[in-house]
Amino acid sequence: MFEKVLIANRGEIALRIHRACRDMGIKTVAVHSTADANAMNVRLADESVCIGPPPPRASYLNIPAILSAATITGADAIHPGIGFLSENGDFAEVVREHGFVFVGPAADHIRTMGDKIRAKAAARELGIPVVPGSAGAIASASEAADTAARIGYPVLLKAVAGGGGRGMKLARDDAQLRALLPLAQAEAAAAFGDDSVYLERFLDRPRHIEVQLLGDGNGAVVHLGERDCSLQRHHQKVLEETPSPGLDEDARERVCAIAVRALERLGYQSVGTIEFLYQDGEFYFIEMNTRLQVEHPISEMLSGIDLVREQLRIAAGEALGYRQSDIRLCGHAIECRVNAENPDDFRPSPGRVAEYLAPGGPGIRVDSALYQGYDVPPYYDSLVAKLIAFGSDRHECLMRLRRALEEYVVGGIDTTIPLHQRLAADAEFRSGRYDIGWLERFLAG
Amino acid sequence: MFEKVLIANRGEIALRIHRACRDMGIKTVAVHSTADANAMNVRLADESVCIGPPPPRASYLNIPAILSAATITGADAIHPGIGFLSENGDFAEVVREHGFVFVGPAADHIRTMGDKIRAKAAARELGIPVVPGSAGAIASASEAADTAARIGYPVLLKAVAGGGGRGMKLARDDAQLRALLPLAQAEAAAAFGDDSVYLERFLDRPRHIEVQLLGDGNGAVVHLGERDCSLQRHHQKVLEETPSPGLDEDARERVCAIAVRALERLGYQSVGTIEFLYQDGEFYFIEMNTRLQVEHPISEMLSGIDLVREQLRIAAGEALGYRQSDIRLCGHAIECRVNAENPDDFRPSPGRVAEYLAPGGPGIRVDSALYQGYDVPPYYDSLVAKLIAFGSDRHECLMRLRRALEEYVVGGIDTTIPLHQRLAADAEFRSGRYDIGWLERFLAG
Amino acid sequence: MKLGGRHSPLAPDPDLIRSLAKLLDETGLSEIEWAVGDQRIRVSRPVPVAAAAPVAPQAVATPGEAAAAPAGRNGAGPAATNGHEHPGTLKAPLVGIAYLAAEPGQPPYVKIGDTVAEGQTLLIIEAMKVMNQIRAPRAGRVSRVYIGDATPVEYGTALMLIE
Amino acid sequence: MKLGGRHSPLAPDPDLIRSLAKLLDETGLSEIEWAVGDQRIRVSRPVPVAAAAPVAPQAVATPGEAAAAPAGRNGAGPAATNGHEHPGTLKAPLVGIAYLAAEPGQPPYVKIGDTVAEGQTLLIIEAMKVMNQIRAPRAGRVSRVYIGDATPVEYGTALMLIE
Repeated sequence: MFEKVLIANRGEIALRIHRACRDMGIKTVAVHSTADANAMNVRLADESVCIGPPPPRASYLNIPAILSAATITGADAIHPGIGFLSENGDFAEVVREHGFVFVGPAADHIRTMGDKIRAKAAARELGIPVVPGSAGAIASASEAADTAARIGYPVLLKAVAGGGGRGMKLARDDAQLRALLPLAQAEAAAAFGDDSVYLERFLDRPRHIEVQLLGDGNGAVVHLGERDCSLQRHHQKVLEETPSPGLDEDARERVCAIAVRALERLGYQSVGTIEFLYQDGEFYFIEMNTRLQVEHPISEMLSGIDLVREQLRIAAGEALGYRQSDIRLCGHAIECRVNAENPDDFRPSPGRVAEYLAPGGPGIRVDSALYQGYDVPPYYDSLVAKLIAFGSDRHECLMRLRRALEEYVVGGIDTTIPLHQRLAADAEFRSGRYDIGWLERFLAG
Repeated sequence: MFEKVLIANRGEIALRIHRACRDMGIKTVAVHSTADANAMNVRLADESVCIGPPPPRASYLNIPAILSAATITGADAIHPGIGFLSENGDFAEVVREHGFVFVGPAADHIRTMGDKIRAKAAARELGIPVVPGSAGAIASASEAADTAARIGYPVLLKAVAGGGGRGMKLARDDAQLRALLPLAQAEAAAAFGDDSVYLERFLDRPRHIEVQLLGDGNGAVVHLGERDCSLQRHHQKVLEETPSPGLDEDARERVCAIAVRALERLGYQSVGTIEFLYQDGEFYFIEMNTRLQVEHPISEMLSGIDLVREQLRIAAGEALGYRQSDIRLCGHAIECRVNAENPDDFRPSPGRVAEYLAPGGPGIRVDSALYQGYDVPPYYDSLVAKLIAFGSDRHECLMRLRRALEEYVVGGIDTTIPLHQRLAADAEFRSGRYDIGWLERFLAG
Repeated sequence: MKLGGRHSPLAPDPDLIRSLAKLLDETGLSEIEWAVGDQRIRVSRPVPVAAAAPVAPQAVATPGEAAAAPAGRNGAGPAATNGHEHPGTLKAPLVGIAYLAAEPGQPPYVKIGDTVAEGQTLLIIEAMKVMNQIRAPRAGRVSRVYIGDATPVEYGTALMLIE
Repeated sequence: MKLGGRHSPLAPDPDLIRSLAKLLDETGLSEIEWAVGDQRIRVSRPVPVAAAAPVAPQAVATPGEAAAAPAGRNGAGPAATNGHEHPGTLKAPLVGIAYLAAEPGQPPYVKIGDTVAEGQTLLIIEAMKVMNQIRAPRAGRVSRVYIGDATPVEYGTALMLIE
């Protein structure tokens, strides 16, 4: 096992990785920008190196500085955390070229899954269902109608060359489709200089379901069940839970089996997640994350498996050492992402934490780098704490969550704790009947 | 279930009970002395009533004030917590006479187990082994020698009329016994005016093993395994763990079965603990605690059962609703009692908490009413926090414990965190080979 | 005492209180109230009616209720809770329901402006079905009655001001 | 930068540092050191050699290292870490190993007392096998060398003082 791991990240995830290292008796090196000199992970690390000024490009994305820090501290391995360089295949490669272990999968796997088009093609090859659509550009209205009849309405017309909603049209039947096709083509031409459009089934109320996976690169792949991350605002996850209240046992087994089989075929070596949209009993590939995820703790709560430790063990070349049948997922867990933001208008709220008191007691875990007197810097993303509640069932979990949210004190800055308090008290959320549009409707209502 | 529970206690245990109530949707009433007006449980409670000045006799032991507080707030039930009135049978009775539910067992059970002599007699009747000894006073040297031969050396000569070590003599063989008997009789006569002495087997290196029990008063009794509380200083528990590293599966099943059978015969209705000395494969009754115990969280970690909730449910007349075979104890848990004391000489250290940062992350639970800026009052016992670590095995638990102790910051007052850090790093403690004398030898060494 | 409803988990800042207390001294005001967002703080100090001009500190022992005084550096006395610090403040010596009259419909034992003799019954606190007569610790004039009839009181609740 | 060994989880108290800094101003001292138990704090401020008497604040831009200055209210600049605040302080612009000489055994590029021209090489920082020449941002005299030869440096480490 490694003697010393450099953690190339900041905030709560840097602290999370530090904790996993210390739990394994591994020394840690914190690298940090000047803005994070007083961060908790820096204070707790065995060694620390300031690698640049606050802008991420000059520090947390500064590959030469990170490699130099690893050199002068004599680290064995570099853990990229989440965000920043964690999905940069070139970084993985250069880390390895410099003789360090990169705590993550093969660079090629990172690159493939980081490219939307290659990832979708790879998913198809790996037997993962994707959203049905036309094979390529639609040549005529009758071809569009035939394709739509095959994949089923409603369908979405999308520009081949573009993204971001330009040239995108929703058709609910044949008549609408025929009327909208020329409009979509004209918009696509205007926006991207190419009038090619293609067709895709439109999912109007899907859930976001993802499967947590571990592979050791020697054929062993297991899953830790699914997570439901449907509560999103502007495509950002806000609250996650496992198991999903929207899946039955059959659907759960089906999606986990699909995901495990795909990683077996890929020979994947690290932790990873495959994300799906789920509607009407069917799963459709969104993307694969070739790294740890923010919401990983809820899977840890159910499985008792420390995912960061497993990631380090796998990176050190160890075999998983257990099979799917050895893993017992029990109970229910929910994570609230606490952001330093105004809970009503979501304006970021950096500044000094005047009061800090984390909740405790049974079934409550807090992953946060906050402390009283800490200055939340304005340069980075606003996630400052993850409150994780565990219970033997969803009801117990929700009750503990609500109680912990009552206890949680973060003074001096705005946080999204009040939003989570509203969610935890909401009857519809508590019923578990929500899709990826639900939270935005809840906030608008 | 109750609408509103009055918590007749203070500190971390009052907060613990508050949390269980809130997790069940029950409103809480905090009663407090003037010294505890800013305590966390008072701040978090739905309602609070100041019941008197700091001395416990005038506040936390002030039965009329507590009952008046229950009356003016309209509480349904009173939870006595740990210490104070929790083992006062008269309090249990008067609470019930005033129409409130007492969250605890029958007053008679409290009274019986609170009286050392009656408790030992009750234990015998309930089939619990007690330390073997003479039936009563020893009449002659030959009777002493016969008895000692029967129960086995070493034996302890003890004054029938007294306690506190006066007239107590340890004999390792027949010759010593015959020589010491007249000395013991003379000392007993001098100290207590009665020269009667009796014989008891002496245990020179026992472990303290206790079994956590729940009974619903309708025949259902289950155990949550044993706890090893051998790490003691001046008969005060310092660190507890479960399962005991000193028991094999056979011994564990044996002692749990003895304890369950005893409570079944007693018709016991609440949570409770039977404490044993364990040496050379045999268990001997020490006492029964007819209340929650400080170290209850480690049993919660292994079982996933919230003991305070069960206590409330049973008090409300509910049946257990599960059997022993439904309970699955897995993993390993250790609790460190963090006292506001100098870690070297154990002088109490009340005062203002200048810095406070509790550890977090996987497998760590903190039960504490501390916060930055809180004044630890000098009037009460010095327990200010319980750090509980859980792991899938003892090694993982110990690693997490050590890491969490590294993270834990309590500034402004002395605490016993440094002692726990020393313990967590000690090879002999980590080996699990310790008895109730071990910690004092460790501290002396 | 807080009764009913949910709470704010934020503790008052003792330094803020101290500085507001100093401002009270300095300005001769009897009360400062300040609110930001959903937080609010108020400090007040009763100004003796007979002495509106600044007076030298009076060395008056708190009458008959020494136990209620903040005890030691950690004692957060009930006075801190309700802001009544005057030495003539009569505080509840026990928890219960305070009644200002002997029976419903009867006139109160005393009213504002009454002169009372030492030992005179001022009100009753019912605790555990027992009616406890609360007597004047010394002679004086009733200048404030802080509670209504049939009010639940906790230990240390300010009841009346006797000057 | 901390290298090796275990740490204390206690962060320095910024208010303490500020008040000690004020005391430095007030008293004209150049250094205060204070220890209690196993905690120790030291603050120092270089007193310009040519101006021992109090001088008006100088409006000198930090030369060639604007990025190293504390950025915004949350920016804990490296200067805060090592206490070297003089505007003539040359700070490491990258992480690596600092060498004072071109090769082992060679004389150093500069030594204390040397006068240097703008753009003159002062030392080398090796990062990723590349030798980066660190040049004088302006002409002046080398009055301090803060690091030894072959020292690991982090971003913002004070290297030399050029006056």
